[in-house]
Amino acid sequence: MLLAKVYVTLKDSVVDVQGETIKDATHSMGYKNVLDVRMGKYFEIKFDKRTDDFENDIDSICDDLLANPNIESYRYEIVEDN
Amino acid sequence: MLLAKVYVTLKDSVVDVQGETIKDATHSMGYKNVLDVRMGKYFEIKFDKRTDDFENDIDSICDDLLANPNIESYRYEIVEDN
Amino acid sequence: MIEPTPKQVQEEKIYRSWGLSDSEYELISEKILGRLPNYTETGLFSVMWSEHCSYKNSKKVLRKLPNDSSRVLAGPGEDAGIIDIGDNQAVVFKAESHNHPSAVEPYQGAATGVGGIIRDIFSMGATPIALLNSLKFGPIDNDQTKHLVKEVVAGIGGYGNCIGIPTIGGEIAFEKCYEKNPLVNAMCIGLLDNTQFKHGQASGNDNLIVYVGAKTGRDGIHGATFASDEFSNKKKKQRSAVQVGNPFMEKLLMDACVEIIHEHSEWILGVQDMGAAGLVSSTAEMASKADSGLMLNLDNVPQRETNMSAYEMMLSESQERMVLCIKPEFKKQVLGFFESYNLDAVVIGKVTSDKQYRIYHNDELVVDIPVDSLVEDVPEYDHQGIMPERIIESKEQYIPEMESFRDTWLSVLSSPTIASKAYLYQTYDAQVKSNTVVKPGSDAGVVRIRGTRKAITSTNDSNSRYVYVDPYIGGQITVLEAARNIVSSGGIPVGITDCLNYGNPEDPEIFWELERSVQGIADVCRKFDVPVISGNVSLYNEFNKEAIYPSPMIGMVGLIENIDHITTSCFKNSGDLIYVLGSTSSDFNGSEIQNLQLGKVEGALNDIDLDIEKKNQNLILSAIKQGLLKSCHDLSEGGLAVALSESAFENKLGFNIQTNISTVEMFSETQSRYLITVDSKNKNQIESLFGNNFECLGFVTNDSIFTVKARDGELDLELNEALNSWKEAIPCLMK
Amino acid sequence: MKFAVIVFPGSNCDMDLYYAIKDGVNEQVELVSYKETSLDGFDGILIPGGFSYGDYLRSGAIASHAPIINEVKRLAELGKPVLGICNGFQILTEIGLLPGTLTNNRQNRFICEDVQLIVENNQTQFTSEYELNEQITVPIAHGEGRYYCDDETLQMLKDNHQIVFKYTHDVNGSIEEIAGITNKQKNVLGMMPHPERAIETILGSDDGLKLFQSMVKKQKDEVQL
Ligand SMILES: Nc1ncnc2c1ncn2[C@@H]1O[C@H](COP(=O)(O)OP(=O)(O)O)[C@@H](O)[C@H]1O
Ligand SMILES: [Mg+2]
Repeated sequence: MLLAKVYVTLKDSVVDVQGETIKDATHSMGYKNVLDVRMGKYFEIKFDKRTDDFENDIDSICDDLLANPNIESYRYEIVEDN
Repeated sequence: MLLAKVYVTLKDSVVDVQGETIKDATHSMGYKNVLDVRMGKYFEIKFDKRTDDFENDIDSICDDLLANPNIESYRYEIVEDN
Repeated sequence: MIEPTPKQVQEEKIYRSWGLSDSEYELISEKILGRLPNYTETGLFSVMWSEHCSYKNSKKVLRKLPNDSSRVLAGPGEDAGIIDIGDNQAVVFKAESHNHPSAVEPYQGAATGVGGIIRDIFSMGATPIALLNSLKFGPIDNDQTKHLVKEVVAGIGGYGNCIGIPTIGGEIAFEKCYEKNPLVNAMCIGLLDNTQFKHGQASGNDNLIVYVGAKTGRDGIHGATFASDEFSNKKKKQRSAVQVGNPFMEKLLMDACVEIIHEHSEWILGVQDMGAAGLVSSTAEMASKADSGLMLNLDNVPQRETNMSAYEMMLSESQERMVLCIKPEFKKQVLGFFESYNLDAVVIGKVTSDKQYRIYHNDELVVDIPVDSLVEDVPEYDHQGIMPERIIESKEQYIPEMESFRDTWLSVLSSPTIASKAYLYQTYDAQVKSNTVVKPGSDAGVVRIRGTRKAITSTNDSNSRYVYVDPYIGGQITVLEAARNIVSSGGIPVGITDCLNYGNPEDPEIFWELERSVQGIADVCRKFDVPVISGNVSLYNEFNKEAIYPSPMIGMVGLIENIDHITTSCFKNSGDLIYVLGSTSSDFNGSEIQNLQLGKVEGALNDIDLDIEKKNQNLILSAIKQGLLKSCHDLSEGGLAVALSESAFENKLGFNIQTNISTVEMFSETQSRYLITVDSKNKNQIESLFGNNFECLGFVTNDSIFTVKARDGELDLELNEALNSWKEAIPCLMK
Repeated sequence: MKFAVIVFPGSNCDMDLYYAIKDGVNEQVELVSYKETSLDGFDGILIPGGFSYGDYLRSGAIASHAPIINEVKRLAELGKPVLGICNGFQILTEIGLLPGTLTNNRQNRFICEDVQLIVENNQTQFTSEYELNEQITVPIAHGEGRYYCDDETLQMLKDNHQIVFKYTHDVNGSIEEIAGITNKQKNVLGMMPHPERAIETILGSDDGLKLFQSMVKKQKDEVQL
């Protein structure tokens, strides 16, 4: 079995409305040294086995499903998982 | 500056509605070798500087804010970021 | 990046890629400024002179529309129009299109469309009370369209639900021509509790300009600055100019603006939202309206990104931002007020008396032009229309083929245009604020006005098929259909906002469609004394030179004088008599059944007798006021067959009718008709009121069966089977 | 009886609740800002629906750190009635006054519709005016209303009769169709459906009225004792 760990983050130029609100919350909780919070998504995808076009497949899943290419970018790691 | 990368994931015992929806979508896209998808959150938090109780602070931010201990667990890494 | 010099802007014709023509550029440099505009100035002209901001291609056509009535307190020109509803109360409403942003990024495009139209309403000091929307997509037969539908609907709900304004109505249609160019029109209605409203004006020397709300980023700037890398590698690009909505911040902004205008009106002179072309459009318009000049210092503008140029800051379309003009002596109070809402508020400039528009950035004067040159000096274009070849002027009607009455009935019900849209609109909160009396699903949504006996009813309507086959009559029908929906729910039409969605107006055939359909709209508005008090034009809706159907959308608002008059379309009790008011003839051109059978619509439409239309509207309203109607439903797409079915579904009641109408005519779309039910004890009363222009069809039953005896055929249909066809069609397609 | 409606940034059903009390049961009611630190003088606390802090991060998560929360907890411990509706319910679980969590609807989208509820327990101060097993019509409007808890918690909810409202069918994927629960002491109620939107027949239903009447009755009875 294979495990893909996918990280989807907003592009830097896109306003992160959730991150900003969370940052404000950390300040009101007293953590004044928080400078910035960015919030993204994290996926763990288990695959049965490596296919011929494996990385290509993951790219398509990310492009078409997990990330919104208009505003997000993604990266991933693949680990063996047995 | 310091960067904390925080990963919040659903506990294994909790059904992941969004993960399941995505899994179904990967199947209908033809990726039949996807066995499971779990969706979590990923945060990048920038801190001004290391405080006395730094790890403790991050733990509290995670426990009290970023993760819901009823259903989620978290882990993090800290990297220097200059 | 080093900015091109004025000379370079001229020589390399940089202005062209921003949409300015050579002659417009010459007009600016030679006649208006007497010098070459610099890069930033050229940018300001290019957005302010765009169709979106200036209406340079449509102004002449828009003048056809009447914008006055005894109820109008403010017409086009303000952020939104205002209609007096008595008792020192008024409603403010406007619709806005967000077609292109939604095509590029459906969720955020739709969400920010809703956010933008809400700002237009509360910037007048009105409390938003309802949202509506009109959506058009291609047929749901491919993943891309499914994705578009899902994301647009989610974006609309995501914004409206979060900010807490009920979505009370709308429409969704599917047509091939919208496949690559979906239409997303959103409308907001607000209530002004005191007819004293705030103009969007910046007047009085030395008064201050205050910026409130979200920080400015490079959002929505589609200029030449990074256009090249934008379209090179679409998926992997690291920059994005997509605007992202923040309904949470807008809620704070809304509450704060409404409160400051109401409670501290003495502090402020004007309020304006930053919409398209952000800072430049809002401030230039405020100054121009007040015959003032303006000085802005961009170094004070809250910025989200580093190293932004003056051009970028002035043109940014970052969301959730407002501009106020305030009296200097209240500066502390105003800034403190917004701080209590956790909103950024800073002074970014002041009003001057010399009618110049001056911008400083990094201590340099980067813009110095007459305010009016941006707003008033835009050339107006007069296009000549040519009738498109496809328009068949023959009024000969298409006659449907019908093998099985029953199968036709069911397939019309499951056609996406007709089928229930509940699966989609159920994701909108229709009830928040606890004033919604009629939710989506009837003819028009209704919200009551708390503390009074009054209610407001509203609908969004457009039938672009009719406009496509016959722009003039199609335009008329769009208004009439909206009016029938309002009347059916118990309201008197009091005003209209519109979104005029068309293709490229420089194409003479498209211009003809625009001109003729607006003429049709205007003629009906005059006849019925319903003014158009606000609106929006969206042109260039094309993909690969294929234009959309001409698609004027009418957002109509009606006043219900007494909540007892509120009427819905569903049958109420078995035994009630069913009538159709108005006579039925063969009207199949442009109809649902023509489209279903031919795969296209064609042929001219029959003329509409506006006197009969008016008379029938009055009859319905008078019957409602006398308490005679148990239900009322206007007849539109799919004709009597569809109206009967829809009225039966909600309470799962059947009907048993016998009629002189033929089986095909059950699907005819003759105008000016209503389906009503009446308690049998009121038979004589309703018949004497209606005179001779009605047919008593039969009665409502509780046996869940549709029984129809038409002139040339019969039908016995289980309600549940019909209901399934109608209700499951859209969810099934979306799977 | 004097009620407080707590207003968080982003609350949007605060006025609905306000009118439900003022016009529905003719009692005193005040809006109280999340910034306040005292609820002295109030006999009942109402946490309204909406999207506190935009529901960003997780619904109810950020609101649970507001200054007023300690005071809400204190009053709950004193036995004062606390009612959280929709986002209010989510906040009550986030601050630990109620067990379990509200997660994404099974359908993974927002749903606004009228639903049927069964009154599972009419022996609480929120439901005494209802019949046991009475079926009532109340609207829902939520995207994250699927109630989840672990087996142990579920057993505890059942053993203590803490499940107060259930849906008549599977509306959003909630465990055992749970729509509303109380704490062990039964003075804190959280529910996803909106009783405050169902207090006038013109709006579709007045089945929610009895909930507020129950609260008022309990308090009047106590005052008499
Ligand atoms: N996008 C939408 N948002 C909200 N309500 C909608 C939407 N689309 C359709 N509806 C509702 O569905 C019902 C039927 O719509 P439609 O068939 O267009 O009505 P009509 O033909 O009477 O104009 C109306 O109550 C309308 O408000
Ligand atoms: Mg209608």
